[in-house]
Amino acid sequence: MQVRPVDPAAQVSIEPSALRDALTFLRDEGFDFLVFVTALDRPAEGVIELVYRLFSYAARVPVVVRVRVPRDGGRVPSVCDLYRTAEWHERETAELFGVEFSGHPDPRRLLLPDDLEGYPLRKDFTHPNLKPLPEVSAE
Amino acid sequence: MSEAPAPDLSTSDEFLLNVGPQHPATHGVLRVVVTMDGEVVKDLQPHIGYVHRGLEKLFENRLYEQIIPYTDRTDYLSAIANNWAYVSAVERLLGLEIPKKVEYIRVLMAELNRINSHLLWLAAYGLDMGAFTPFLYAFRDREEITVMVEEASGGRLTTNYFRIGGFTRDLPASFFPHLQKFLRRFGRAVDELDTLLVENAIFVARTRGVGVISRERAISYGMTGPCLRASDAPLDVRREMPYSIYPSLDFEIPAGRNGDTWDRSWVRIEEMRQSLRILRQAAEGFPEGEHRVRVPRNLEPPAGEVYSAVEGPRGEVGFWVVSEGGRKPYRVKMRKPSFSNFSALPEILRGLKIADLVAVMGSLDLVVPEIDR
Amino acid sequence: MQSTLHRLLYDTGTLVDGWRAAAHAGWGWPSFAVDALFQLGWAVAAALFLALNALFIIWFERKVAARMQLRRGPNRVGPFGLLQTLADTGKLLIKEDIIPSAADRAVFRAAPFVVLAATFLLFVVLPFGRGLVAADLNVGVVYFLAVGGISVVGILAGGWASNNKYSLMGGMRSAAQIVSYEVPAVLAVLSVALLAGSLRMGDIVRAQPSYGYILLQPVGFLLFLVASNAEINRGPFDLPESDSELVSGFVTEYSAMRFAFFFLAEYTNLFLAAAFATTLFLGGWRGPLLPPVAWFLIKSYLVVFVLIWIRWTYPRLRVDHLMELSWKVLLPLALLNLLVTAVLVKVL
Amino acid sequence: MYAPTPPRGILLVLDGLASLGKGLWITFSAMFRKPITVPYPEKRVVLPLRFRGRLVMPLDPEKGDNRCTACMRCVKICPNHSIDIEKARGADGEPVPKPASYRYNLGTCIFCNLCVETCPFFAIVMSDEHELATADPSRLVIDLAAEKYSLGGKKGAWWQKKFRGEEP
Repeated sequence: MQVRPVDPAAQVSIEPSALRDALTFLRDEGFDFLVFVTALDRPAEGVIELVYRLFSYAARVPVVVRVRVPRDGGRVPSVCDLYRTAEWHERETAELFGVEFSGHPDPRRLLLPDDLEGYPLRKDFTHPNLKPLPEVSAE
Repeated sequence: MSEAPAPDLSTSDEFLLNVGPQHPATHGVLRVVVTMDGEVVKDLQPHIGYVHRGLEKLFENRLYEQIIPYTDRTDYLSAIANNWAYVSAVERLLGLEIPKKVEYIRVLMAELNRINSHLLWLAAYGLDMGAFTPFLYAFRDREEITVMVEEASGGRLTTNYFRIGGFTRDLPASFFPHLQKFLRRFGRAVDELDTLLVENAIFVARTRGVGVISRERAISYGMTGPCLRASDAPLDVRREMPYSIYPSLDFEIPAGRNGDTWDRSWVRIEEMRQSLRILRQAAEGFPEGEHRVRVPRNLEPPAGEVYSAVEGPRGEVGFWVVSEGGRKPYRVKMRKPSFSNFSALPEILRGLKIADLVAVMGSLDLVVPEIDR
Repeated sequence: MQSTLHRLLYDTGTLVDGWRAAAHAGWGWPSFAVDALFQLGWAVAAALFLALNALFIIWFERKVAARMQLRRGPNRVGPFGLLQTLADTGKLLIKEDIIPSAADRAVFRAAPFVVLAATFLLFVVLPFGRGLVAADLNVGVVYFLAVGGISVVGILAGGWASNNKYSLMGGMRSAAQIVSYEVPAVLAVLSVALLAGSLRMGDIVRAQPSYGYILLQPVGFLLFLVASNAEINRGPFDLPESDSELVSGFVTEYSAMRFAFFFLAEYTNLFLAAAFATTLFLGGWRGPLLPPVAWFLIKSYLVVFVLIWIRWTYPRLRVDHLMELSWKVLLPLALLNLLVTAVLVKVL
Repeated sequence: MYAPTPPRGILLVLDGLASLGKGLWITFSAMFRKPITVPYPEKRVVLPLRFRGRLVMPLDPEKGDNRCTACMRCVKICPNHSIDIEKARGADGEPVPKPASYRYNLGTCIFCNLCVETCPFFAIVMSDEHELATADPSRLVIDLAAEKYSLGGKKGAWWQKKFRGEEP
């Protein structure tokens, strides 16, 4: 996964266990705005890569924190108490990618119906209603 | 969307009230389960996802060009802002240099869109508060904008105007005469709406001091846009992460003092006036030049990732696009303002009255498809 | 000798009394039967007026609201859309009458009729013209206020019987609101009664100077207008219905004809509030040239226009503000007004 | 204007009453303005040239036929596969650059205009037809090639203008 960050944001990759410490540190350093939490599925490497994007209103700089967890049984600590907005973002990420946020106060599904199986944003997700566009050849 | 544990109703005077999914105040399909004690809101539990369409999954399956019309439909009131956020993300992935004229057209369109959206908010909020007349006054002015946008793009709501690299079609000849007419007239129209609704004593009594959220809490909840600025936080993507020609334009970021419902209303009214200033400047300095840059017919951005945000009418509209090469994006994450703004509702509303539920929810200016995506 | 038509228009009371006397003397019926027949005549006339008035007033409100909102309003059915309400009524009558399965059926069915009956009863004491009144009771004003309060029973019953939380809240709000605003309304009316020295509607009209009591009792008039506007549950006091909060309040579960009855009662109440204000403050049927009935209707519809105008201008009050307005503002004002009036009447 | 400290006491009351009066004046004066609505079926607004109604494939007046070459570009760009083209085949069975059928699904079309913009031959265009409701779902799939949409008639001038505006 060689990503060329077009973004000017500083990229920090850390271990899941260090996530809370890192975000606490960043928050206290002025990164008070959690822009979003999401993830990337990397099936080739067998990991889900969680992405936390922070922004500091004081310094006007963004920073991206990345955490890699295994696809099966991936688990990271919740940061709901550091950033209130993380509560919904984590619920969304949990149901779409199948990552567990331990210590989340309200780990219900947010967007998806209760009876949906699987994690839709994983690359190997299949559903009868999910049809790719037909490949068209111009001959 | 599973149920929250219900309070023990056999031993208390509390009762549950289901606001939505079909309720006049929800402006779309969302549900708020309110625990009430008489008319007082004890607690509430938002339920969303009724119009979740899995757009982010869909995007992984679409060409870069094909995504643009879908971005319209995430937030039908600010199609332009969504177009812009997405298009600029892809442009930055491609490393395109955008001509000055394109930026000017984009600013013009985005500010028209902002006024358009705020007017619709005002109209709908008037309805929420029981005043029907401002609705039609707002629609009168909104119609002028919609016509201008329609002349340029062909669409009224789902404009699908922006393209990667510029525009397919330049602004039509009729655009600037219409804009001038609008600029001449609209200042008075805003004042009229301001007097009729926002300055009205009944409205002020219902909104001032109601639904207060502090600056710290608002930022912690990830609130952006007018909802954040009402809490004495003049923070705006146009200033904090400057893009396009905004640094060269002269405008103010209005900010409220108390973070209450009235401040959120006032900020939007004032933003319309500021947008008007921006429109005047952009119309004055409108440059000659190309309305697009040539891009290859088959777009294949190099591998990379980019987050691009613009200030939409509801706050920070951001698209995080990850490319691994190829004609389809690897992942598109939409960062939508209503999602974060709405998540603060329980905190804002606890302890207020059922009538305040409507006032506060309306003041957050929610667009449900944007929350659910 | 004036023509019968002229007398019917300008001096209805004597004419009808003459007919009645003639009937008593000449028909040879038992006396109560003749009286009953004449009263039935009044009732039919009132019912007819109620229906026509509602048709007109709904059209009038829609047209005025439309013009205030830069719209055209109803313009399809009949000239200027005058028959639009008739078409709507027809639609409502043939719609399905839905009763929620968990509703208290008997009460649910009865509620609209209670509201409409209470409204209908008010026509008894309303003087449309000189003597053009079903019964000019000597406690007419009290009757009007007391019977007007009955409709809250119907609204509360309807809200309760629907077995819907929104309906119930609407009904409760309505009860609280009508009870609260009854007080300032009564006090405002009392000051008029003090001036006139009578509670009979006809006497009050006759006792007024040609310009009406509005100039002597401007505060009383305003108080009465606000309070009665709140009592008839119209904007900005339409909290029992408040469609954005309570969906439709007490009428949420009603449909078809029963809904139409609530609607009819609401618009008739609007007219009645205006008519009462006309009688008490604007000199009732009195006025130059035109027949008394015409003057009465013109003045009443003018007040109706003002109420419509207010409704389509303001946002809705919040429920606690509503109570505050009644108890903390209107009531002290009304008491003060009454006191000043009483002192002035004694002194002058 | 933003008033950080609202007026107090009697000033607040007067301020409030003034605001109520101003509101009444605004609605009253509106009664004497012209209505802004258009009584729709009788009167219609003039649609702008770029209006995006349903897709049509007009006949080229010079050629007497449509301009489609069945190049499939529109099929490929359509975000939700609302267009399906079947290529025509000549007498020898070889494909010829003509559509045998051009099935356009009105039910799924989102009127995004991408197909029109991508077409290299200006063969298709979004018309001003916008009253598209139908009770019969089968009418939602239209074969544009068989339709023989003509640019003449009452709308001829509008079309000519639109086409001139569209073509470089």
